[in-house]
Amino acid sequence: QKMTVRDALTSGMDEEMERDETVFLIGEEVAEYQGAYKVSKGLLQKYGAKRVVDTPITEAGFTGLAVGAAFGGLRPICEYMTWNFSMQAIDHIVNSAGKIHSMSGGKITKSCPVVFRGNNGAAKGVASQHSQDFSAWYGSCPGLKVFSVYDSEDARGMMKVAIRDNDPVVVLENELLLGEEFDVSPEVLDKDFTIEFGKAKIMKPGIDITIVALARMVGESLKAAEQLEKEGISCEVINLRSIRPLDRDTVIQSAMKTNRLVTVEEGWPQHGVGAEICALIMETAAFDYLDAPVERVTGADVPMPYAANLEALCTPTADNIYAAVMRTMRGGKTPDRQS
Amino acid sequence: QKMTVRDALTSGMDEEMERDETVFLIGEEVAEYQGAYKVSKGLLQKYGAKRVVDTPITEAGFTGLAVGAAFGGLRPICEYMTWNFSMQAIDHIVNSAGKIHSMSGGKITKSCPVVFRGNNGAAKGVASQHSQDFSAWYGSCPGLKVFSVYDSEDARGMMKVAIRDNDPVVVLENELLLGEEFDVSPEVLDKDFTIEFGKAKIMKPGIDITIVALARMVGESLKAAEQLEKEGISCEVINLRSIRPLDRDTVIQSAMKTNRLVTVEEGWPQHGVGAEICALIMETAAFDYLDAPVERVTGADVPMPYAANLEALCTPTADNIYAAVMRTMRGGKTPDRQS
Amino acid sequence: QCSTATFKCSPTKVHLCEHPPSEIEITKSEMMHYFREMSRIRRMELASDMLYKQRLIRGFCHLYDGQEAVAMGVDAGTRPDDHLITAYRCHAQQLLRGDTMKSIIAEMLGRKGGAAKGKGGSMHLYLPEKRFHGGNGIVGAQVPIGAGLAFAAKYLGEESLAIAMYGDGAANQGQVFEAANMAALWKLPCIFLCENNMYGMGTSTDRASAQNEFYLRGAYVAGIQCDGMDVASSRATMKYAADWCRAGNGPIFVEMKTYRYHGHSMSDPGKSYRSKQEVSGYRNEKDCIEQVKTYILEQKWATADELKQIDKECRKEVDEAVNWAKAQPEPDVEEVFSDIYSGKPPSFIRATDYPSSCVTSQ
Amino acid sequence: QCSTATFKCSPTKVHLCEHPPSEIEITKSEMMHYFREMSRIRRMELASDMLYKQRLIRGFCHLYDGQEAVAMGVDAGTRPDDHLITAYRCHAQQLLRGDTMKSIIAEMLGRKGGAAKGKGGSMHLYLPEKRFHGGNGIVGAQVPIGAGLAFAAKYLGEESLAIAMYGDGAANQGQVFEAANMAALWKLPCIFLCENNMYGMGTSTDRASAQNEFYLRGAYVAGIQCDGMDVASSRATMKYAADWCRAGNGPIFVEMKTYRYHGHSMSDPGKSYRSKQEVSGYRNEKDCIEQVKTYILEQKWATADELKQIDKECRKEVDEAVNWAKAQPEPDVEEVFSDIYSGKPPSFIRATDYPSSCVTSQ
Ligand SMILES: Cc1ncc(C[n+]2csc(CCOP(=O)(O)OP(=O)(O)O)c2C)c(N)n1
Ligand SMILES: Cc1ncc(C[n+]2csc(CCOP(=O)(O)OP(=O)(O)O)c2C)c(N)n1
Ligand SMILES: [Mg+2]
Ligand SMILES: [Mg+2]
Repeated sequence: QKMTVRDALTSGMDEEMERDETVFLIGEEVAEYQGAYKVSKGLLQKYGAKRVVDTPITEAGFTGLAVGAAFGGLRPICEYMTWNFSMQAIDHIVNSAGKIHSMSGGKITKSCPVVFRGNNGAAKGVASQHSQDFSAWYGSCPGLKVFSVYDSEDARGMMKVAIRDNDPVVVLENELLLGEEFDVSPEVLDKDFTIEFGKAKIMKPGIDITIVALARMVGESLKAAEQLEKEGISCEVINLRSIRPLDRDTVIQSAMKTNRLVTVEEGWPQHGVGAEICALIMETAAFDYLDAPVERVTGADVPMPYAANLEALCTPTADNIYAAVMRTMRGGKTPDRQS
Repeated sequence: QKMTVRDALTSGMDEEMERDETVFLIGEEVAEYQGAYKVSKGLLQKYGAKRVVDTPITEAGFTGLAVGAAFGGLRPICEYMTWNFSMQAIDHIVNSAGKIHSMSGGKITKSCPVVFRGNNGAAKGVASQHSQDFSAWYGSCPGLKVFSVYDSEDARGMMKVAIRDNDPVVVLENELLLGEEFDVSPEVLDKDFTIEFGKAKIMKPGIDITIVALARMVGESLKAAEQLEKEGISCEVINLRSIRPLDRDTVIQSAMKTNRLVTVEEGWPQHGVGAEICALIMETAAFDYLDAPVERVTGADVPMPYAANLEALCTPTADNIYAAVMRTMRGGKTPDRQS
Repeated sequence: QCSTATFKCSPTKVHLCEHPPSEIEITKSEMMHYFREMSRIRRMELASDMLYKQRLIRGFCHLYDGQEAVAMGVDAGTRPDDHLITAYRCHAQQLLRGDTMKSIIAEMLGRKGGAAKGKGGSMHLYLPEKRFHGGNGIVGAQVPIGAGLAFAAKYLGEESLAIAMYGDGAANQGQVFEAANMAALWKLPCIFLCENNMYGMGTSTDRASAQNEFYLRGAYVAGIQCDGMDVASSRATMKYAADWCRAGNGPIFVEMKTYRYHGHSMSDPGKSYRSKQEVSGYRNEKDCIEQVKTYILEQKWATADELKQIDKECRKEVDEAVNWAKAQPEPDVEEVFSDIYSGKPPSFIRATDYPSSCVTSQ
Repeated sequence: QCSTATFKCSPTKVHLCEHPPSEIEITKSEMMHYFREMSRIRRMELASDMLYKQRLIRGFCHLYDGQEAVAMGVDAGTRPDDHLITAYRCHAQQLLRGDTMKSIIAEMLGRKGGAAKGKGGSMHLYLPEKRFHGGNGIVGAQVPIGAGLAFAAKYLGEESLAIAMYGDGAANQGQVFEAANMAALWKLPCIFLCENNMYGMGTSTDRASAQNEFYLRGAYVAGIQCDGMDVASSRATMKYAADWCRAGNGPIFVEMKTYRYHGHSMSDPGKSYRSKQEVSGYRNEKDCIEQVKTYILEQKWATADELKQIDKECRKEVDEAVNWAKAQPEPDVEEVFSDIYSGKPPSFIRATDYPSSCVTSQ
């Protein structure tokens, strides 16, 4: 059976709202408009305005309100039309929600069961203010759990576990993936299907090189892997899924098996997810197994330009991954390595 | 001659305000209170309320206002009592200031000459909401320049170049360093002393191992280096100074010389500055020169607790650096390496 | 020499200030200018609609048709050296402050000759040399920036003021209140101008704002509400507000009631949250360009044919601009690494293909 | 059985609502309770001052002495199941909601037996089981959280409401207005309670707020201003406000005029921005505990000696709590890795000494 990521997100929310009356959805245009990207389609009709709440365009305010509602016994799903706008609310996500369990010495026992979710990263032609990737920022904050959605299985599983969890969870979705269809097994369609925090998924096993990717870049990596397979290079593609906690073991094990690794993310490079993976390899036994240095494929280190040709240059593609894998297969010692 | 970091910051602002009438200071308690940490002491008396402006406690508002004032032809110095509170204003720093030059295709020719500054990272006993280190976050954003202050030379030089620069500059100071005295040369006291963006400083040359540090951790690294020197290990200590742009060359050259490297930062580990340095080494010629994997010393991966003993455990010390250097000197292959 | 007539403005509501004059003198040449400029905007927006449907404009595109009398009133009621800033719905302001249609349309197409070299797109138009500061994609963000422009004008001892335009949806943003507080405390010459087009994206004002008389939202700050579909009213109100600021009274809130004909952005059909009748009602009974036409015809300042001719000229200008823009090349690929900083570029800028990164020897 | 008297409340100012009753009946036992509780707070704060000076309390410490009648009035005028949240100046609320002095002082000392196991310190006290939600170090942040608590109460069909306390400085934060808008739109039972102690840190209200009558700051929301140094007034006002919310009228703004005797925090001597006379004026003429004393003595509900005795008991309680807290050990060092998540801990938590990181097999 096939399901779009959008439907996976919607059904995940729907089933959890059905399961638990304290779950509600709050955000801009989530109700009458059915979601700016139609992710909440039908929920207002099914659950009414009490549980599907359109807000004013006041991210700081409604995020704080969602946190308070959680302290008051509810399980809010707090949608950002896109994560770009979460910068107006980031103080509440990090300081009010993320730190509360620790700050209270665990006294706020239920922690803060809010799911913060929405589209992350670049869409098409929306320019720099609307194209930022927040994986690394939120992923750096202890107290938050951070999921990055690639396919429909991810979407359903993450949504459900995030809603049921008592800690604040950041779910990073991607506009460009919403309409994509993926196969889903009956297991995924189960009402209790969840995905574990802190567990990556090996999307394709391989023996020559490991590609660690997240979000839309998982798809690009699979594309590159397919091409590489034809040329006799067997890639193991890992969908990171959980940025925090990070699945160190899966990455390390894979690197120790393939002895080569490339990371792929669409965010800015500096202090990114790829950097963390490099450091992780550096610091662990995997280092000794490397046959070539790890290479990162990342978004270009510039604010996203609008023009289509420039935009394309700023977003990693299967070609970039292919090239990085090829360089790494050659030991990374090509003359094109920069100082 | 000796000078505290506080006096270095104050004199840097003072001289630039004297030099250029369009420079003004805005922030909470900067005027009548003389600065919450007395960094603006005397400036109100000298320049009057027009140029030293106390604001309401509205970080989003006064940051936006500072950005607008810059567009209108002024050179605001926008102080955050601590950078923790900048989370209420981060949208303006990143989106309104950092991206404007790019978004306008360079049409906003003067870009956005605001200096955003204040205390960054943990002080003593102020708990998690007041102890966050923002080096990695701001350092990840193209369009921003990001300085991290260690000593009085840094403070004066960075403040002056930041104020004179047309791009938005983030200056990360540190409360615990404000009262520390450092030697300053006559050159540093010159009214036109500046520090280059994108240039690190070798604080102490050495041959056996490189320690790359920033902010207060430079001091801890120097302490560790002194101890290690006694034991016959010669450390090269690099003060990163400019987090963005990052001085790749100095780090790479040093690593290629010493063949060993330890990074030290007080921020959270994941997606941190140390991670970026690891990735940088991975990706460049320096990798081939490594005699041991790079190790990171970082803040503990937890929200900062209040209790003195726990707090001490979360903040890297010279001892931690010493231990990391020792492990790295032994090739990093000690049984204590975790997977 | 130049014929002049007196026009009745639509009624205003006021708060802590007097009513703007209920009548206003407008010269023939001024009114003809309004007609032409408003027609230019309308035609440009309709062309943008086409270009979007042809997938030549990408991403977000927020059109201004219906609201022309607001931008026109701002232009007519204030001075060219007054600072102006608005949100993403910014095409009209850019045009009125003097940019060419070619430059604007090329920007929307993401071409080299665009106002921002194709890097900003529809939401990010700027004309800093004419004191138009954009174009901001983040709802509400331009409002404290506007207060900062007023701060700078006052600091520098200029006579100029700042106009910060924002929508009814943006009006709820906390930073509007933070900005208003500072502007009032420091008597900044700032007009906080709310374009109330009745909807945020799809949320009507009564569902988003507990108080949806936006001229009252400054609370302790003076405010005026006027008809934003009538250029005589919007001009008179802006003139009054500008005089208020220039007299040293500090900020003022202005609400202009207006209507957008298109959906919120091109991806919004604009139908689910409002009725067809509502849209056609505005179009047929309140259209701002039709009103200007009526004014002109009543004064016999031009014939219907002459006005049609002007509209034709506007259409021609648009067509030419579109053709020109389409013929413009995309930005050079090296442009991806430029304009990040106004100062010296960093020695290394990473590309998605690592070996293609930009390395500058320092 | 229990003697009761009628007390005149200080005059109030109101906006879009009626005045709270100008007289209030208070029983002897209630008034004696207020005296004891307010004395406990006062004594605890004075002890904290000492502990800070002895460097046993570290970092920031914001004392409540002077403002006791506000917290007392909140407690007396609302119900125990009403949600309460405030800022970092939170010792009194924690005590009144039922935590022990031992727990509070141990927390300030960063000891194991502290309210938050020593992890939060002075600014981060919580008693969730008694619906006190802290304690927040970020100015203004607690206000929309308070609105969220009201949202939850309403959603769950409870009779309870939420009280969000904030300072005159915080009153300018945009998120207060964002919260008020949603609360008014959705008729949330929320009392936005501004403790106007006349200063932010060192900035007086007239330099920070263009409108410093804070009961008016909700603008389109009802508001009451009362004397926050008089517990009769603060109780009566809170009662009125709570009834207002419980009647389904939505939110209400309450401003209580009060005064803090200490500097903003322990690192502020509190002298540069206000005069000695101002401080002593409040202490000598308006002190809230002295007023309660007078009430009691006038009613002959107790003698001066009896009151002294109570105060002594409070002092003793404080001394015992301090001694107990000092004797408490620091938290166990393993605690550094706990309480990050309420769920399963991550398999790896990095320490500053990498090999000492916390590894949990999954
Ligand atoms: C902070 C933020 N939140 C959400 C958005 C998405 N968004 C863009 S425009 C818009 C509606 C704004 O309505 P209004 O202020 O009335 O302006 P109008 O579009 O009607 O001119 C929304 C929700 C955004 N750009 N920024
Ligand atoms: C967002 C933010 N900005 C600045 C601070 C630093 N700060 C802490 S308390 C305070 C003054 C607050 O004054 P007020 O709201 O009147 O409360 P009071 O302390 O008088 O009770 C400031 C500026 C902070 N904690 N959070
Ligand atoms: Mg609108
Ligand atoms: Mg105060």
